[in-house]
Amino acid sequence: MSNDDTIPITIEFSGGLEILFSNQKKYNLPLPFKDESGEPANVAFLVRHLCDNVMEDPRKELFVLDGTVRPGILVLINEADWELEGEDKYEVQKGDHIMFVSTLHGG
Amino acid sequence: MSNDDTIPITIEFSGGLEILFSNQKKYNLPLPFKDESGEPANVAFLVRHLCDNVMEDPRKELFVLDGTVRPGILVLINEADWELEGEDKYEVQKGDHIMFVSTLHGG
Amino acid sequence: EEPSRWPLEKNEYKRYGRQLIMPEVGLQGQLRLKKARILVVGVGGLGCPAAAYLVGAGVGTLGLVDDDVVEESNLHRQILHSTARVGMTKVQSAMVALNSLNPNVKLLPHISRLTPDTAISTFKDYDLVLDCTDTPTSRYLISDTCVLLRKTLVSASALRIDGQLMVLNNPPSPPGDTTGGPCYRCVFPKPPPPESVVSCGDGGILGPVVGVMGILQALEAIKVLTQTPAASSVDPPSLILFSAYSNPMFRSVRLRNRKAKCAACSAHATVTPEALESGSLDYVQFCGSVVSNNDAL
Amino acid sequence: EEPSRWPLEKNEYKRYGRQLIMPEVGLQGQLRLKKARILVVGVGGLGCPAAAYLVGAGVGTLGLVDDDVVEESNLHRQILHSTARVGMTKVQSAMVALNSLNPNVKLLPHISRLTPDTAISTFKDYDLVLDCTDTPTSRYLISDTCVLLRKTLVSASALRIDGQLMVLNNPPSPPGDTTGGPCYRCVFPKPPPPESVVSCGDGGILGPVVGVMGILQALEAIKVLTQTPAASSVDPPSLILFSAYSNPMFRSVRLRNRKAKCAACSAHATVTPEALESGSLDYVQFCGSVVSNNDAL
Ligand SMILES: [Zn+2]
Ligand SMILES: [Zn+2]
Repeated sequence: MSNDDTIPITIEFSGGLEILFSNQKKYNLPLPFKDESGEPANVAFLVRHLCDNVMEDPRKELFVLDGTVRPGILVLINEADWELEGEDKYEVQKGDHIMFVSTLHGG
Repeated sequence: MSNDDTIPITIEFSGGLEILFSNQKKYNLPLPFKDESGEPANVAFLVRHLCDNVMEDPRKELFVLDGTVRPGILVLINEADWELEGEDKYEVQKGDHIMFVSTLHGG
Repeated sequence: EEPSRWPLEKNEYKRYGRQLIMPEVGLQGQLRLKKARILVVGVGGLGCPAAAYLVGAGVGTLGLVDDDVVEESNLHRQILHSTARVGMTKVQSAMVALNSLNPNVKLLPHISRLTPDTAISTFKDYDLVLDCTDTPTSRYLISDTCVLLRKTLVSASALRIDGQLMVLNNPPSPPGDTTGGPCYRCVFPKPPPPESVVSCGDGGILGPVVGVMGILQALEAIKVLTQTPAASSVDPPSLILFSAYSNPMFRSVRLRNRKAKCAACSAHATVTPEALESGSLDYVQFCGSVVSNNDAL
Repeated sequence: EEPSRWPLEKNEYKRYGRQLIMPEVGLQGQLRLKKARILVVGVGGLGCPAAAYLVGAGVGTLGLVDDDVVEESNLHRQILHSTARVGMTKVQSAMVALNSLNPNVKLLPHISRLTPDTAISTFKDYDLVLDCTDTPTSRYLISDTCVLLRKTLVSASALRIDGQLMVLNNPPSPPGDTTGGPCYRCVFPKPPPPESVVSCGDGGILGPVVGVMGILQALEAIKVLTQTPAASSVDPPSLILFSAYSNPMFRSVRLRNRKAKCAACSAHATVTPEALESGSLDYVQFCGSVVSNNDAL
């Protein structure tokens, strides 16, 4: 795939989620700019892409459940709750910083 | 002065310096894009501009000394020490975030 | 009794002088602190520093809820306890330390585990609540109770090298009023799968990580309590993320507002005082059977 | 004496279990902490929480430097002290509290004001120093001494609602070696004019603000002490700014490296052990006569 077909974005994991992603907290990722059906890449596609191509841990259910990010994971798009940005329908833009944060319960 | 002649920047004061600037921590400032002699506006000019046009407190010596920011004030250009950016010769760019931080000594 | 000419006692001017002279607190702020009744739920790694700084600042009344006893493995981070008090209840141990720091604060012990049928009666006489507990079950129960009783909630959590902090239900408008701040269920409508929940006993915790989060809870509580009622412009809801080995260590992110379909704080709320007290809300079942290891951070 | 099969005592595995199981600490990190000798200069608003969490974490030896006595106006933020210990020296008062938290830590009292002729002999047997003091004079003296003795320095300060934190001289390379981290003089070559220096006595201080900064000092110290010598990639120098009523509350900014003309850490350094001990470096004159109000935060 040529570079022209991808969007450069930064992905970050926090709250222990990095354990599922080879203990690497930050990824500079080239995301294909169209999803499987030729639509512009959105966060739903990003989540599938991470699950299929980046995540090596077999426990996929600790990241994705029922086709979306599992309960207890907050998705932050450029330092804002994804609910403010359209949730998984948000279309990924060049340079976006998208963060997946696992809720902590210890105290 | 028309808007075309100014650069929009954000100025922030911290560590108590805001007391010298009407207790306002953050200013969205249109800075003239040329200094008094027609050179591109740099941080040295910005400091003079703040001193002459924004600062109402008469104690100028608590902000400026010997033509530059007084000892004990750190200048941060887009979250980096101004020493990394050329100090007062740094030419101000559109959208820059420039912060003046007074060192604290309490403990 | 005749009202005193001086609103504070002479020794209080001395003790709180360094905050009294600040415009953010001032005499009015100090009087608001003195009148305030704060409840700290969980006297572990978060609750210890949170309680210490609230008691230091001179809140009028501080309630402490916990049914655990002090263990040696707590002491690297639960700084109100001591080696000699291992085996004592955490509430009693904390009261010894807090009372010696500031005898002017009235301390109220609640040596029991918070349950749906005791939550309302435990919370109702307090003005503001700090969630310093360590399981999803308690976090949903505490948030629901705060929504029902219209109390602002300062919620924090920590694990390993990470911490999180939110001020919830701020302002604490009645359920259905969209001007209120989001509640815990707005942010996390569904609990995490039990197998994804790691306790500090299993995952570990660095003392200063949970310490920072606890002190920040005290700070947020003091900010809420001392604000002038006129200055009603509440900060937009946000979440502070802390990660001790990241750069930057702290991030602040914007949170959603109240959720239109929230089970607790929306016009369609199914969480009611009756549902809570009748036991029809089964938090343990809702969250799956995460078994607490009895070791609040 | 035969080396033990177990590098830690049985009760230490229990006490430090929650940090031992973390990869960031582990057994090797705990042993490094146990071997470490840390000096806390100033047992006030920063030094109290910093010392509490270092002692909790199990550093081997902790030295405390301060010549002040506990006053009632300290207690809203200096949480190791107590009402009953008002009038006792801060060092002795802190030792009571720290010893009851963790009797395994060796505490060394230095009940005196740090001066140029005592600084080197006071610092030389420690591995790392925390600057928890409250005047420009002491900050320059502490930094210079750390550069001369090649100790990393964790420096914090606080006033009103603001705080600042830097890890200086990290790594602590010899003066002239540009791979070393910047020192206090690199960042602030000239002291501020005395009239611009505000003490916490005059300006006020919110307890949790200085508390957060002190705990972060303990955290940074633990990070430096537990790192594996192999992982020599030290974080680039940075300054953490905290402001309790700003959004975001925390900012992290990149700092300069060692300054080519620094009076302390460059190849042209004029700060030498001889200059320090002979009294030719007059810190009070250098900083102007700021009179300490004897009330470290
Ligand atoms: Zn809600
Ligand atoms: Zn230097």
